[in-house]
Amino acid sequence: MISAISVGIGILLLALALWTVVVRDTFAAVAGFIPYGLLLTLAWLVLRAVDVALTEAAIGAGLTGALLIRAASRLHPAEAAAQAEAPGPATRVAAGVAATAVAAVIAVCLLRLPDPAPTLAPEVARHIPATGVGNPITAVLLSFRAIDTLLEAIVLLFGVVGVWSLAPDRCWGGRPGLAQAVGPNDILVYLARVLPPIGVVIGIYIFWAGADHPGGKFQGATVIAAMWLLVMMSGLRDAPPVSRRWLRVVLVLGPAVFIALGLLGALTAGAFLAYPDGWAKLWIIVIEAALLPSLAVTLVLLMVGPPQRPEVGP
Amino acid sequence: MADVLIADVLIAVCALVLLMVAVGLLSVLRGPTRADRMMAAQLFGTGGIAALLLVGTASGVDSVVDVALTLAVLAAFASVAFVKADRQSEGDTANEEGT
Amino acid sequence: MKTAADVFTIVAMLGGLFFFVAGTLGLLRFPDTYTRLHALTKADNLGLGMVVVGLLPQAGHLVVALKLIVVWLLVMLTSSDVSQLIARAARRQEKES
Amino acid sequence: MNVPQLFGLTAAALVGLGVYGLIVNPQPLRKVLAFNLTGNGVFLACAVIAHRGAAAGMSGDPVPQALLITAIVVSFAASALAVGLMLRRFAQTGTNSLAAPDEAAPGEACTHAEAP
Repeated sequence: MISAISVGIGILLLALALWTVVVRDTFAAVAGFIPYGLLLTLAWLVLRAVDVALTEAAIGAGLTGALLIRAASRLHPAEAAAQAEAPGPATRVAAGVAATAVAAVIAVCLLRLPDPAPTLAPEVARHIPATGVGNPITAVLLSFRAIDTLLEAIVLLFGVVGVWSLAPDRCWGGRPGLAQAVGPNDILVYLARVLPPIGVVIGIYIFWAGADHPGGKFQGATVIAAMWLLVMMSGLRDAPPVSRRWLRVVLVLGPAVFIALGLLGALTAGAFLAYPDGWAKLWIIVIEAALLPSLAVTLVLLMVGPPQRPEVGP
Repeated sequence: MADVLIADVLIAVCALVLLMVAVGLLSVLRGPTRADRMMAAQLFGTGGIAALLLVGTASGVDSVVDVALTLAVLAAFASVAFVKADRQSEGDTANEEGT
Repeated sequence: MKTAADVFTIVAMLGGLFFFVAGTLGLLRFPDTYTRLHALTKADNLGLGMVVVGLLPQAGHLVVALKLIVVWLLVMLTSSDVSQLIARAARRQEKES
Repeated sequence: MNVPQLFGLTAAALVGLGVYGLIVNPQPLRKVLAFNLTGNGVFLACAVIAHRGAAAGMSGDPVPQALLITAIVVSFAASALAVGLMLRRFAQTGTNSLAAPDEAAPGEACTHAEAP
């Protein structure tokens, strides 16, 4: 039965992907991309990757959709000119041949995966008691492959630096995004007053559940970031100027704590990011708790874009 | 064996809900207006969550409720971004009457 | 007991399906953006509600059941707000063209 | 055909569609979309491999699953940076085209001198 539903999900997924590639209008393509992200969440669930489904639900279906929709609306005036540049039939045929070749090679590889499949699950199962956490994914992210997570947090930070570096000189240090003005009786203001308290609780719950059940800092941080963005979009609170010290402290807090504890591990346990015996769970919780606000702020800043308004006056 | 039966019923219902959502998407994505197209996200916000809960419960994944909670909080987010960007590109937030 | 719960689930699921079918029919048949929005946000929300009600007896824990209800309440809150927002956006676009 | 094979084929098709869209669509935002499709295809392949690795009472190999979570977050960051570049360029030059500057935006300063 579950394979019957998989066929449906696969077909719908491909149909939406095809829509986003072939439809003429960019906005229509993006509008198709949002349900596509939600459908991917279903696909991860069918493949029994619940943690991944949670991440996709938060980032793929929530933040990415909002990011692209906003961009498509802003870039709408340039749409007609861009459409005129569509390549001729020769390029299309060549691209089709190239794409089919790539897809065919990958399909053959994926159909001929070795049997029995190589897996690290028994290894993880053997060593997970040493970490003190119950969710194997959290154990991998913060203990067995902690270096990946550390580098990821730093990559996200570089992403923010990259976005900020797009600011015009006169706006540097100012507030990101456009000024929001919304009437006090707007329904959006109502939503931005009611939803964030609930959303923040759910975000923290998902973060906390990550120790033993699907969840964790990325998913929790995304929900919290989305709530903050909602408040900003409603005009209730403006985006903070990027020159604020507290903002920058929160941004680097997570990676800094991560690196500091990693170095401490080098002193006490003999290797960078090694955890001393019996302390693993506490260290993991400290790192996760430090990463949560950093990730939330990082995601918000990636979403709102570079500073666009000078600090004093327009 | 009742559990197996119920699991099959849930999967079947899920398939039908997905079918309905797919047919709805077909109609909504064609437009003609951008607001019509934005309904696609809304459609999946409800139908998608229903399908998610059904598949998850049928395959015995308890934490599917957490995924559904995340989706429920965030499903509206893209639509809000659309409405905001739309207003800004028109630049007429002033004559928006509040009701 | 178990059978009664299962029968309840099946009945509620059928009700949910009915509303999803009605919502999709509305999307296909209604003439303009506003009526389609109406069909979508009202019927589909009821469909989700019936599905959630049907899943309640199948939820293993009380906590899971409570979370299921929270999911439905959240979807009702956000989708009713968003339908208003989209309707206003549609009216604004209509005025311009 | 079982579930991993099915999603394996879907993954391959997604990568193919992404490559096609990346080449054919002229708008930069569409290229970001297409690139995301390709990325999702790769993620799906990764999830298939994780699914096949189910052992020791786990529903899948947790290592590729953890990598997937990292990958999804990083690909969002990459998309955000790309969108930021696009919007900034549009605000600066009023164009959103990837064509050579002398045909797309005549007002743009060209680095090379006029043809002799």
